[in-house]
Parts: sequence; C-alpha cells; structure tokens
Amino acid sequence: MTVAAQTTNDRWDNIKQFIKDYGWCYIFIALPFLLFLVFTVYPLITAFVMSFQEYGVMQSTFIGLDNYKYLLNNDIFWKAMGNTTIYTLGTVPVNILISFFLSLMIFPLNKRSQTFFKASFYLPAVTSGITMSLIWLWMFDPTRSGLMNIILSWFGIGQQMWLASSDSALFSLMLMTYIGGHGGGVILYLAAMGGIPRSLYEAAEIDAAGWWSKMKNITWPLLKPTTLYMLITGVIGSFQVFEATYVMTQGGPNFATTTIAYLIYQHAFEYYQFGLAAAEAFILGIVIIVISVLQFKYMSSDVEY
Amino acid sequence: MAEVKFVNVVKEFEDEKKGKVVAVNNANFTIRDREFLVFVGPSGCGKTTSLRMVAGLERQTSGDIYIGNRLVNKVHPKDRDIAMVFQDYALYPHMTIRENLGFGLRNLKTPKKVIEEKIKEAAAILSIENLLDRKPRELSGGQKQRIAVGRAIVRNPSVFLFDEPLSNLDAKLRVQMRVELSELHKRLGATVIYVTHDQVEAMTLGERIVVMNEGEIQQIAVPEELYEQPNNMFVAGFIGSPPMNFVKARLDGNQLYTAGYTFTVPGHLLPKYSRYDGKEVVFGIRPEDIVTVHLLNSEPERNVISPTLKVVEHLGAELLLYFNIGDEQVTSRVSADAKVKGLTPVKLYFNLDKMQLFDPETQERIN
Amino acid sequence: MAEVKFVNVVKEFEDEKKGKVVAVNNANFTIRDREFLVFVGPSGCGKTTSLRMVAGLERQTSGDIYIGNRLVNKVHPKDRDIAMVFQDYALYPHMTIRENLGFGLRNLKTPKKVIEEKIKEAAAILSIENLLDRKPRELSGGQKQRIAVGRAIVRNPSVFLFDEPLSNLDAKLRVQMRVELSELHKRLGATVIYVTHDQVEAMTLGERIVVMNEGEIQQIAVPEELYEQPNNMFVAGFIGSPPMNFVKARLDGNQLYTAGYTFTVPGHLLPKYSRYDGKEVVFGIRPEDIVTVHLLNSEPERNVISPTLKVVEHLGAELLLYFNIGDEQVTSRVSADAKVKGLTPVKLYFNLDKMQLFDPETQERIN
Amino acid sequence: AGCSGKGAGGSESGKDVITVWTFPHYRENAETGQKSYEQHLQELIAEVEAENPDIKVKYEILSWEEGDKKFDIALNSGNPPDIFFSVMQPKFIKTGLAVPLDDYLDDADFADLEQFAIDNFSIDGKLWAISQWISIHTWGGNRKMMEEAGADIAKIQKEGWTWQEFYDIAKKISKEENGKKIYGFATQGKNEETLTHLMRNNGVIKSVTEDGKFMWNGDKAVETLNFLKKMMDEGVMPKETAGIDAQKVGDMFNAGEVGIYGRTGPYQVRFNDNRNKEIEAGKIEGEKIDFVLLPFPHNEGEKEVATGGGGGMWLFKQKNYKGDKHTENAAKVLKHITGTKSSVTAATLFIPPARKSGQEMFADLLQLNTDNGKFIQRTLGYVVPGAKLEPDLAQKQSQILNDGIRPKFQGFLAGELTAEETVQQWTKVAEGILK
Amino acid sequence: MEIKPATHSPNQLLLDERKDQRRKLVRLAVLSVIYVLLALWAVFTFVPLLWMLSSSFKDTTAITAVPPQLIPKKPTLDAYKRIIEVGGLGRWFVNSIIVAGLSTIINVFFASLAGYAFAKLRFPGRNGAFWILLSTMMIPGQVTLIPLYILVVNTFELANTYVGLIVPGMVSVGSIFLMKQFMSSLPGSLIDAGRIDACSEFGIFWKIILPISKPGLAVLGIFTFVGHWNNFFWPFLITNTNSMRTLQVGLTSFRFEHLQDYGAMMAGAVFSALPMIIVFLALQKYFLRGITIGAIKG
Ligand SMILES: Nc1ncnc2c1ncn2[C@@H]1O[C@H](COP(=O)(O)OP(=O)(O)OP(=O)(O)O)[C@@H](O)[C@H]1O
Ligand SMILES: Nc1ncnc2c1ncn2[C@@H]1O[C@H](COP(=O)(O)OP(=O)(O)OP(=O)(O)O)[C@@H](O)[C@H]1O
Ligand SMILES: [Mg+2]
Ligand SMILES: [Mg+2]
Repeated sequence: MTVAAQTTNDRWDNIKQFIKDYGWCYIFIALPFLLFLVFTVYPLITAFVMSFQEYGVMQSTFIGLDNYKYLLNNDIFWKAMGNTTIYTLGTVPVNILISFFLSLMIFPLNKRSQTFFKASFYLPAVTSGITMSLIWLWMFDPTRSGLMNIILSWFGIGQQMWLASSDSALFSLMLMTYIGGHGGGVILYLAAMGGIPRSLYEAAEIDAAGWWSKMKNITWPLLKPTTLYMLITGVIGSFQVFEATYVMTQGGPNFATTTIAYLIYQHAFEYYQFGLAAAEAFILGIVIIVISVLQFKYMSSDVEY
Repeated sequence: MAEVKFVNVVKEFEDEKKGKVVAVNNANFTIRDREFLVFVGPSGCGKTTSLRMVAGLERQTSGDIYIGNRLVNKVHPKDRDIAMVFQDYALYPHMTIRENLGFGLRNLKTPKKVIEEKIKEAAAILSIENLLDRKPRELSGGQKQRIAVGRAIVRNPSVFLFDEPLSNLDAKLRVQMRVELSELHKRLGATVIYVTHDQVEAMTLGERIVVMNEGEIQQIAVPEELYEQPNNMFVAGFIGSPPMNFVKARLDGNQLYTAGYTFTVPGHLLPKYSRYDGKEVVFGIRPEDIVTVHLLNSEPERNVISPTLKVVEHLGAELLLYFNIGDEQVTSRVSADAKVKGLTPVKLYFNLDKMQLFDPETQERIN
Repeated sequence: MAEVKFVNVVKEFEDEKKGKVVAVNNANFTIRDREFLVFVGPSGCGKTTSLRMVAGLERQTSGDIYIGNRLVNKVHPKDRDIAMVFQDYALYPHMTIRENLGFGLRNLKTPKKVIEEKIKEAAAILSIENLLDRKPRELSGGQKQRIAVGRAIVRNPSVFLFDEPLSNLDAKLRVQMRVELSELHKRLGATVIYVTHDQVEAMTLGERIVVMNEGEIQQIAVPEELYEQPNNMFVAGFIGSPPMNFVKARLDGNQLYTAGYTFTVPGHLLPKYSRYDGKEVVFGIRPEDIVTVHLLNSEPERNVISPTLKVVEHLGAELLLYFNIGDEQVTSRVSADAKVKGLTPVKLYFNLDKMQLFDPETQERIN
Repeated sequence: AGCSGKGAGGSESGKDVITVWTFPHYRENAETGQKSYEQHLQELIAEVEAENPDIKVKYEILSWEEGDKKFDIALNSGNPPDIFFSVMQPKFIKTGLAVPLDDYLDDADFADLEQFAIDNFSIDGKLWAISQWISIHTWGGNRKMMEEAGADIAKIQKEGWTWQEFYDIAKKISKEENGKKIYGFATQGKNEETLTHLMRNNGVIKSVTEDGKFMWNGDKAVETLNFLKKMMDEGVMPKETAGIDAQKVGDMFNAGEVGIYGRTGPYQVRFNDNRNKEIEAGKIEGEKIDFVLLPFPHNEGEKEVATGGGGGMWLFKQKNYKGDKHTENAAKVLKHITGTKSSVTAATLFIPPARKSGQEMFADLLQLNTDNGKFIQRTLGYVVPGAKLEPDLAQKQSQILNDGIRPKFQGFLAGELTAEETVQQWTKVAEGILK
Repeated sequence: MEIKPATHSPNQLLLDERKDQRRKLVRLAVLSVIYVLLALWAVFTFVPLLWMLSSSFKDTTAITAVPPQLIPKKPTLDAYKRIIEVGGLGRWFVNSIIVAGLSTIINVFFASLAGYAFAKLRFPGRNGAFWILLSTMMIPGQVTLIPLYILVVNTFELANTYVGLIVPGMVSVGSIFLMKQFMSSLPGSLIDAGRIDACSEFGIFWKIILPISKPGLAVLGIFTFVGHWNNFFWPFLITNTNSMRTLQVGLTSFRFEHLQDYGAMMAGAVFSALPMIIVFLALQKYFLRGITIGAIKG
C-alpha cells in the first residue's frame, strides 16, 4: 500500500467516523435549521440586499449606501430612534421590576393563591394585541367619559389628554404595558425563586436580615439569570414595538409615538420604499445586537447559561 | 452563660400526604455551657428539626426552649445569640467572602471598622485571609466549609449550631476538618450543638452525644458510655462501624444457644442476666471482640468457632471477616496481621467479656 | 474472555476557560478477565473519564482500547458488551422499574418472553421482586442503587462498569451494599471496573486497585501491596484512614533526625536507604504503627517519644491521638483500651519496622 | 372549496381564472330585506360567468383595516389580483403593474360615467379605475338641535352657508347641561381631513399643485386654523379634538352631545334610518335623530367647494405576465362588476353611483327626492377633484402630509403649536420635500 | 464581651412576648396588604378583559353609552348571535385549531429536538449555529414579509393551503432558545445510560428526553399555542377563501367602512380567548413547577 493511498483511506475513514460520531447531532438540528434557512435566513438575506437598492417590483436599482445615508441624515428617523429608546428604557426595566415585585408578593402565598394570581396575571396575554389595543384606545378616550379619566377622577385627578397630546402620548403607550402583560415574567420569576435554596434565607434570617435586606441582598441578585433573559427578550420586543402605535396613534401626535418599527411600516407600505425600510430594519437590528451583547457582558459575570 | 434547655419539647408537622408527622417527641435535656453536644441518628429522625428549633427557624408545637436561662420560645432567630452553619454552607453565592462574613454585622448596623476587624480576626483564626476577595464558587469544599464557620464566628454568638457541616466533603477533608472544629471549640469556648448522621463524627467530636430515632431520644451520654453501655439495640447498632453484631439466642444457665453454636457466658456477668434464664435474648457482640485465634497468645478453651467466611475485606491495617450465624450476618474485625487468605474456615474467638444481651421485645439492653 | 486493555491511552478535553485539559495521560494496563478492578483517586483525576472511554461514551484522543482482544476504538457503546452503573443511577424517571430493567433488551429487540425471564432472574438475585411496578421516585437510595445494578445485570455483559455507585448512600447502607456487590461479582463472574474516590471502598472491593492522580496512573497493585508498599507519597497518603503520617527528616547513619525527635532505623532496613545517608528524606509511618507504650508487653528501648497531645478522638473501639512533630501533625491510632484521658503527654512507641522513607524531590518511595 | 385555490390565476378545468379582491361594504339585514355586498357581487359574477363560459371568477372580501396591506404585499411581490377595489393611489401606477382601462372602454362607457368619476381616476391622460360611486364628503347635523338654534336647514342645504353663519348656530347649540356638555360642532382630530375641507372653502383648493407648488403656506392657512382654534377656545368644539376619532364623533352625535359634526357622507342617512327603526322596534335604547346632510361652510367671499372621492375597480397584471387574453378577460369581468347593475352597491350605501344609468336604475333606493337626496344632487354639481399629480409628485404630496401637515396639525389641535408656528413648520417640511 | 442577660427576668419575657406579638401582627398585616395589593392589581390587569367581556353583552348603543356602562344595563346575546349568523365561525374555529394545534406540535417537536442538540450534544459548530439562530431574532420581521410572501406564494405556490399557513411558523428561534435553557438542566447521565442500553440517538430523545421534559414542553406548548392562535397577519395574507380563514382573520369581517361592529368584535375576542383559557388551565399545573433559566454558579 502506498502512502498516498493510505492517507486518502485515512481521510475517508475520518469522514466516516465523523459522520458516525456527529451525524445525529446534525440531523437533529438539520430540519429545524433547514426550515429556518429557507423561511428566515433567505428572506433576511433578500431584505439585506434590498437595503442597498431602490426597490421596484419589476426591477430594483442598486444605489449603494444611499438608503443608509438618507436615514442617518433624516430628522424623523432620529426622532423615531429617540422615541423607541425612551419607550424601551421606560418599559422594559419598569416591567421587569413590576413582575419582580408581583412575584415577590405571590411567592410566600399558599399554592392555591399562587395559582390563582398566576392565572390572573397571565390570562390577559391570551387576547390578541389588536383587541387589546382597541380596548385601550377606548380607555384612553380623552373626554370626560373616557374610562381612564373616570378612574382618575375618583382620585381627584383632572382630565388627561392621553394619546392626544405629544407630552403624554408615549407615556400612555408605556402605561398600557405597565398594566397587564406581566404573566410571563411572573411565571419565570416564580419558577426561579423556587430554585433559590431556602437555607440562604434562613442564614440571612440568623444574620439579622430584614425583609428589605433579604430582597435586596439575596433574592434580587440570585434572580439575575432570569432578569437577564427577560431584559434581553424584553429589549428585543420593545425595540420592535409596532402594533400599539399602528392601531392607536399612527405615530402621532406630532411624531410623539413614531417608533422605528412604525417608520419601517410607513416606508414600506405607504411609499413602497422597501429598500429604505430594510435599511432601517438592519440599523435597528445592529443596535439591538449591540445592546444584547453589552447586557450579556455586563450582567452575566455571575450567570451561567 | 449559654446553657440550652429543652423542656417537654414536641414538634409536629402537617404533611400533605402523611398527615401529622411527629418530628420530635417530648424532648427533655440540657446542653451545658461550653459543651460540644452532638445529635446523631438516621435520616429523618428529627435532628435538624431540633437544631432549627434552637435557632428559632422552626417553632416547637409545645414545650419550652431556654438559651442561657432565657425562655426563647418567642424570640426571633437574630435575637437568640446563636449562629448556624448549614449543611450546604448557604454562602451567598454572589457576594465575596468578605461580604459573606460581614453580612450579618452589616444588617446589625455595626460600624464598618468593627466589621473589618472582626472579619480579620475570624480570617486569622481559620487561616482564610487570602480568600477574602474571592467568590464562593472559586473555593473548594473545605474552604467553603471554613467560610461558613467563619460567618458564624464573626457574630460571636454564645451558641454555635452546626447542621451536618461535613457531609459534603470527601473522606480525607472530613478527618481534617473534624480536628479543626474540635480545636476551634476549645479556642472559642462557646456552646456547640452539632448535628450529624455519621456516628464516627459524633464519636470523635461530641463531648456528649444525643442519639435520636424517629423523633425519640434514645440515649444521652459521653461517647465511651454510648459505645460500651448502649441503652438499647438501636444505639448499639448505630454506634460503631462496622456495627455491633446481633444474633438471636437462648440463655440457659451460663450457656447461650445460637443457631449452630453455643457460647459460654462469663460467670461475673450471669447475675445481671438471671432474670432472662431460659428465655429468648438477642446476643450482641462488637466486631472487634471477635478475633482470630492465632492472633492470641494462647488458644482459649471456650467460645471459639470455625465458621465459613463469606467475604473478606482488606482495609489496610485491618481485615473485616464476614460469616453467618444462622441467617444473621456477623462481622469480625481483626488486625491485618491475621493474614486471612481466601474463604477457608478460620478459628474465631468471641470475647464474651464484652458481650451485651438485649430483650428481643423491648430491644432494651439487659442490665 | 473479557480482558480490557489500555494501550498508550490519552484523553484531552478542550475546556472553554482552561484550554486543553489532559484528563488521562498515557495509560497502559490490562484488566484481567473476571477481575474486580477499582480505580481510585481524588476528584478530577480522570477516573470517570477512563471508565467512560471503556464504555465508549467518550473517545480517547489517542491510543487503543481492547475489550476481550477486540479493538473497540470505534465500536459503539451498545456493541461493546458492557453495562454501566452511574453515580446518580440514571434510572429513567418516567418508566417503572420493570421498564427500566427491560429498556436495553427491548432496544435490542429481544423477545418479550426472554426479557421477562431475565428481569425475573435479576430481580431474584437482587431481591427487588416487589419493587418492579414502582417508579424510581418511589424508591429509597439503596433500592435505586440496586435497580441500577439490576439494569446492568439483565444485559448479561462481560464487563461491568461502576462509577461511584455508592457515593450517594449513607454510611451504613454503603457498608451493606459493598458486601452485596462483592458477592454479586463472585456470582456473576464478570469483569468489573469500579470507580470510587473512597479508599475504603477501593481497599475492600478491589482485587486490584489503580490509583490515579491528575491523569497519571500512580500505582496498580493488590490492596495489601498498595498499603504496604506504596510507590510514592501520593499513594501512601491516599490509601489508609487516617492517612500515613509524613515527617521531614534527615537520615544520618541509622539515625533519623526530625524536628525535635530522633529515631533509630532498624538495621535490616538500612541497606536499602544507604543511598540517602546524610540526605533529607520524608519519614512515613502509619497511625497504627504508633502505639502507646503501656499497651505493649514491655517498654521498648528506642523510638519512644512523649509528645503533648492536641486532640484525642474516641472512635469506640479505637482512639485517635493527634500531636505535632515540628509543624507537621501526626496521628496515632490505638485501641480504646489505651484509655488516654485528657491531653496529658503520653509515651508513644514508633514501630519503625513498618516505616517508609520517601525522596522529598520525586516523592517516590525509597527502595 | 378548501384547499383547491392555488394562487391567483392559473386555470381550473380549462377556465381562465380571474381574481377579484374587494371589501365588505355592508352586510345583510334580514329585517329590511337588504342583501349583503357579497351577495350582490355574487350575482354580478354569476352573470359574467354565464356570459363567458371560459371565465371563472374568484373573489375575496378583505377586511377594511388590513386589506390594503395585504394588497400592498401582493402587489410588491409581483402577484396582485387581477381586479382590486381601491381609491386613487398613484403609487399603484408607479409599480408598472396597474393596467390603464382606456383600451377596454367604449364611448358609451365614458358617456355614462360622471365626469368627476373620470377625473378622479385619471392620471397621465389615462383612466386607471372604474369608479363605483362618487363618495361625497359632507357634514351632518341634528335637525332638532339646529332648528332650536334658529337654523334654516332647507336654505343651508340649497344655498350653503358661511363660516360665520355656521359659527353662530354652533355657538348657540353649545351649552353645559347638568354636567353634560353639548357641543355645537365636533370632528375627528386624528387627521387633517376637516382642515382640508375648510381650506378648500377658504379659496385654497389644492395643497400641492400639478406643477409642484405648496399652497398651504400663507395667511389663508393661518386664518383657517385660527377659526378652528376659536371654536375650541369658546367651547363650541371639544378641546380634546386631537384625541377624538371618527367613531367617537359618531357616538357623541348619536348620544345628542353634538349638533353638527364633521366628515360624514350620504351613507349616514341610511345608517341613521336603520338606527331610528331599531329604536322604534325597541331593540336598542336611545333617542331618534332627524339627521340632515350639510354642506361645508365657506368663508365670506370664497366659493363653496364640495369634496368627493370614490373607490373603483383597478385592473392589474402580474409580474409573471399571463398574456393579453387573460388581461382582456379580466377587463371584461371588471366592466361587468362595475356596470350599471353594480350601482346597487352605491345605492345601498346611499351614495350616488358613478354611472348615470345606475342613478336612474336605483332612483328609488337613493331617495333622491328627499331633502337630503336633493342636497346630494346639488353637491354633485360643484364637487371639485383635487390635483391630479404625477405618481412621483403624488408621493411627495403624501410625504408632506405624513411628515408635515398631519403631525403639525395634531400638534396644533393639542394646543402645542400656534397657528402661525404650525403653518411655518409644515411649510418648511413641504419645501424640503419639494426641493 | 457583650453583656448578656444573666438571669431570666420576667421583664425580658414580657418584652419578648410583646415583640413576638408585634411580629405576628406585622406579618398578618403584611400578608393582608399583599393580598389586597395583588387583588387590586389583578383587577387592574383585568379591566380591559372585563371591558371586553361586558361589551360583548351590550347592544350597539350601550356599547358607546356615555358614561360607559361597566356592567351592561340590559345584557343581550345579540353580538354573539351576529357572529354566529355570519357563518363560517365553526369552520374558522376548526381551521384555527388545525393551524395553531399543528404549529404548536411541530414547533414543540422541532424546538425540543434542536434545543436538546444545542444543550446536550457536543459537535463542531454548535455554538456558531446557535448564535446565528439567536441573532436573527433581532431583525424586525416586517422587512422579510415581501421576500417571504414571494417565496411562499409565488415560488412554492402555497397560498390558501394549510401547508402555507403552517410551514413558515414551524420553527421559532425563541422556542429553541427556551428549550435549550430547559434541557441544560436535565441530567446527562440519562443520555449515557440510554446509549449503553442500545438506544438509538433519536430513541434517546424520543423515549427518554421527551417524556421527562413535560413541564418544559407544556410551557412552550402554551406559549406557542397562544402565539399562533392569536396570529392574524400571516393567515390573513395567504388565505383567499372564507373556508380557509382562521378565527382571527374571520373575526375581522365585523369591520365595515364607516361602521365597526364593536359588540361583535368583542364577542369574537371573548370567543377566541376561551380555548386558550381552557388550555392554560389544563396545563397550569406544570407552570407551578415552571422552568428555570440559567443558574447561578455557586
Ligand atoms: N417542613 C416540614 N414539613 C413536613 N414534614 C417535615 C418538615 N420538616 C421535616 N419534616 C419531617 O420531620 C421529620 C424529621 O425531619 P428532620 O429534617 O429533622 O430529620 P433529620 O434527622 O435532620 O434527617 P436528615 O439526616 O435526613 O437531615 C421527617 O420525617 C421529615 O419528613
Ligand atoms: N467534557 C469535558 N470537558 C472538559 N473537561 C472535562 C470534561 N470531562 C472531564 N473533564 C476534565 O477532565 C478531568 C478528569 O475528569 P473526570 O471526570 O474523569 O474526573 P474524576 O476522576 O471522575 O473526578 P470525580 O471524582 O470528581 O468524579 C477533570 O479535570 C475534568 O475537569
Ligand atoms: Mg437534617
Ligand atoms: Mg467522576
């Protein structure tokens, strides 16, 4: 046997061995991955190409970085970026805190109460976003007969314009997320709280820690992995927020609620500028990726995934 | 002054499946000031529960607990002047060792400087100065254990509570930590209550030992007494490794009839067994009191049998010989010098001066 | 025929943080047919990795492994004619015991009737007939352990692999299971490879023992040899409990100078230590070879010292005495008859016939 | 039918399949015997299929909210339906897939269509859709409340009214009654529609002219805005207008909280009739309302201008061209479903059909002889279409609307901008876009 | 040395007693406050839902009545009658069940398969592949609508078919992520035991991993089911006939130009929420066990 023959033989053996060792692993992810390539990656690549084009149904023209340049010089784009950022900053941490405190309150209760409250907080999630938005639109009626205004009047607070004023519109959208929509977070937090060893709390009790100290020094730091997960998925979600704006405000008044996702929609469907919309999406995508990586870096020092 | 006293303490749990569970039943005893007391017993016997009642983490169903003469039934854990070391150490995983040690004091609003000093002191005692800035996950099991003790020390309590603090360590480290704890106790001069299910730990550490079983206290005694005069079969079987051998027997005069073998009871023991003459008894003898004849200077006339060995285990300095009397497995522990090879029959001498007899009904030692 | 052979076996892992980790380094040895071989060593030394390579769950980086003369480097676990018992038992929690036992055979398309028979057989061997319809979570630790063994038995393999099967059991159960496993091995007559980090288990179970440390094989020998002629300080310190005492010393003629004490080396040992005359050595002696003088028939003339005791531990039949030579802690193990009370100085005789000397550089035993 | 459909077009048993996407204009009402829009469409389709055995028509009724988006995606994927119902959308033309209808229409068709309907859908001298109706924008009023305030409704309907006349009436209606506020006028503030109506009646008919000039830049715009502001300040119009949508305005009107309201249309006559009937039958609670259609008021000295629009059927080809024959067939279908008979749809909605022949055929249904009917007829006479812009310019105009006028107007309604600032700011946006 | 109470004074006892009493009271008070707060918050989150429910029982005037009626004065089933009369409701419902059900089953299967591979199997390229998956989550979906539509409708010609409804949503990165987190906590020795027990790799997944992952599967199952059940836009895009519509798409037919039938819409929303509430209640016991994401290194 020649040396060359041996090496090809070896190589073939190696390949066979590789398939034997890892074949199953690849088969396991193959089908999901294939579907994912076809229905997610391929459209994404097409969209990426589109972001360098002026899109037309019959024919698109390549215009280089023009779409990106246009956006970076566009006031409305930056305004939308700002709104999206404010919205994200104003909703994600607040909602995580709300979920956290709700869970904190539910955790010490008995099983039946736990189940009851978990269900109560999760159930609003079963209505579709559009229905929810419609109902809220109704509640935010700025006249005196609006439900929210009626509720406020019970507390002696005057009539609010809610979505109708640039000052309060974005806040109103945020408010909507504060109420309801904590079911998932509560479920995740409660599960994680159940995983904290009881002995830590007992040690803390002997260490003279009060409720606040236990919460601050044990519960909260130990829930970091869950918090990180919710932070990342929350940021991804809120940076892409669209439905509420679309149904409730169409970006108004005076751009107070124009988000990037809404702008993408506008460019795509109102002006058929799909290239521009794609460019916007990819800028947003990069921002989200950067933020996620930063969050991972900053938060995951104690966290093992 | 930190004596701990249990008076008629009962603790019941409501279990969802089993209904009412009595974890501790009518415990009465006093732990003396500066004493190292060990609770030992099989899993689920109520050791941890007893300890947690002292700590105040669990409140007794009835009865009183005193710490240093103070009735503490209704005192919060932090006010009981105790510190506790948990089985899983319960170190706060996200804090550095320094923060772990200082946490309790910080909660008590101790001045920073004092905290620093106390940490330094404890660290010196335990030689953990170089670990102070690490996190618990960067420590080995033994180091974690030491930190857990350190956390107790900085509190400067009058009673230390330990819940199986060594059970997560490997055998070697366990021996080492045992000695350290023993020395520590001497140095600190505090009362220590120590829970374990390992009888070796109990025997080596405890000044006195409380043996529990199914919520009942079986015996409270110093180690030697526990070993040599166990109250009942449970204690006799639990203390000592390998455990005491038990063989069903019938006492007839000075003869002890077992399945297949007859032993002669030494005359000086007969008086105390007289009540059981002619009755069924349980004959107990410890493995080290069964020795191969050729290790003795001369062959005894009586109480020598030649059973067929089932298994021989070589432990380095010793051999364990396993054989049967009737259905019951009997173990003999002899020096490795015995050089027993293979499973051939071997002559074994039963030293009946060290025997015990038990009542098969009550399982109490016959005295 | 199921001999297992390692030839130049190396296993490296890519660790994300630590980079390349050599878990097993150039292992060469043969496990004989029907032998009960134990791998022992501290945590992380590569025991599990070696076992998993035999099982085919891990592939060696280089080198060859033979099972019954067949090169199995590329053979799938299921075709290696082995069965394995895992540390956490790895019982399928959603299957009944019966299904657990039959799972492997069902996968091999064994006829139903045969499976039923084999399960019955195994259940009889292990006396678990009454557990067959339960689920694993309804079993105690010892029962689970037995089921895990049963699952291996029904496969009727020529090699059994055990990965620390007893480490989750409590001390008492551990002793009992040890005997059961020993008997089982005799009955089944299969080759057994058994991994543990507990040297007592290793000594009592192993026909031969492989001592590993940091991926390297330190010694392969029968238990007695391991105990009496350890290759190096690691083995000497690992085998035996309490471990062998090590004291820094200098050999000068037949005198051994340690910090504060001088010992005389028996003449018959001198020839083999001649190379080290005048040099630094490590003096090793086992705790049982240091005994209280008053237990001996007559007081020896030499090698008697009177150190101050630090701690005395009472183990029932024995006492452990701790004292220092220089900075080094030394343990003596004596019969409880010694009746050492308190921490007064006591006369201790060092039986230097049983001594070992080690090279302080290489840590090898001087021979 | 289930899984049979496989994309638009294609053939089924050799027939040429024509796809139609339209919207649900009205639903069945068993009590009045009114058929649903779908049923009317089905009848028309059955006829055209009977006439042309080689044609099979597949139709889909889209939902109002998202239908446009579905079409947008289909169109931009190169796969639009053959026929689609839509208002004028220059962006459709820009894709190159819309097919002009001139070749498929004869003179008779052109003669039958109202001129406004033709103008409305003409760009580049080509007709892009056949209008189904002329949807006139009007205001609406509560006859009782207006007459109590001294309005002569017949005169208003016949001759129009000025801003001042309108204001006086509205002012009189406005009052606060035991905690309940009643407004003289209300309109939705989500977009600039009402502003457009007032601007047109203040002499500015187009916001952007055909030659690319922005017209909402001057005093007229400021004046119009200030007129609105005055009404809000004086409580004639809700100060929350910025947050009120069309639905809410309608509700307020029905609840008797509003005397006159902005932007309704002839269709409301029908809805109002139905509502009154239901109240009579005791099915719902509420006050019956005598509803009157009202013209937009015009500023003193300016010409009265009516605004209208209208949806029509567009013809599209696919990127994967299916051949002239197919387009021809589609045009045939389109013609039939927008033919005289199809005027039933407009008539049902109480909107004037775009076909004169249709107006005749459904004269009864349209009740053209009532006051409201007469007013509609009069309006048709002076309705003026907006600028007919090139697709590119049209896009700019819509961008000016989206990026400038609408947001600034919202800001104005919310009281955040003065009239002058508003005009200034949107002018700046417009100039930027038109540059 | 601190001063410790040398003797047991009755004063101290009283003090302890009082302190304990106070602690008990505080505890009780805190617990009541918690219940009240939670109940209030629950009501708060329920307001929109209650509004939806109550509106569905109102007639057309009551629905817009000023001031709003929280509880309908004259409850009526008219809105429900209307949505039933429209016809197709049953068909839409069945379609929704088919689409959401199949999507859920397939999603859960694929996600657990891939999640298992990513969590428990070691193979070259594992981390890379996972990060590629994860990063695509960050790009808003709107821009891929057109390419996806071209793909599904023009290229594969799947418009108006169940396949077209289901296929693009068969794999979700979020689900894979969730399952990976869940599976990482399963004991690896079970997999090894399976290998030695001659189980094929797929057999291990199917016979061992899946059965013991039930809590994770249940959580993912309900998340996915709710997601697909409420999904509106994709089914709307690619269905062309009434008979292929899903419930969410069908329910939009209550919106007319110039007139929205809110009552019917709300009745529809109530109707479509019912199955999910049932699924939730059926699976909620698994939620109690829940799943943990990540772990603190201890
Ligand atoms: N919170 C509880 N609820 C119900 N039963 C309990 C509770 N805590 C303990 N028990 C029961 O009380 C008994 C004693 O438990 P305890 O923890 O004191 O045992 P232990 O001796 O410490 O055992 P181990 O050695 O296993 O730690 C057991 O039967 C246990 O099941
Ligand atoms: N999959 C792996 N990836 C990286 N390193 C590994 C892996 N498995 C084992 N190692 C490393 O290889 C070395 C040997 O590990 P192994 O599990 O064989 O030890 P062990 O002797 O069985 O220890 P223990 O008594 O703790 O079970 C250790 O350093 C370990 O960290
Ligand atoms: Mg315990
Ligand atoms: Mg191991």
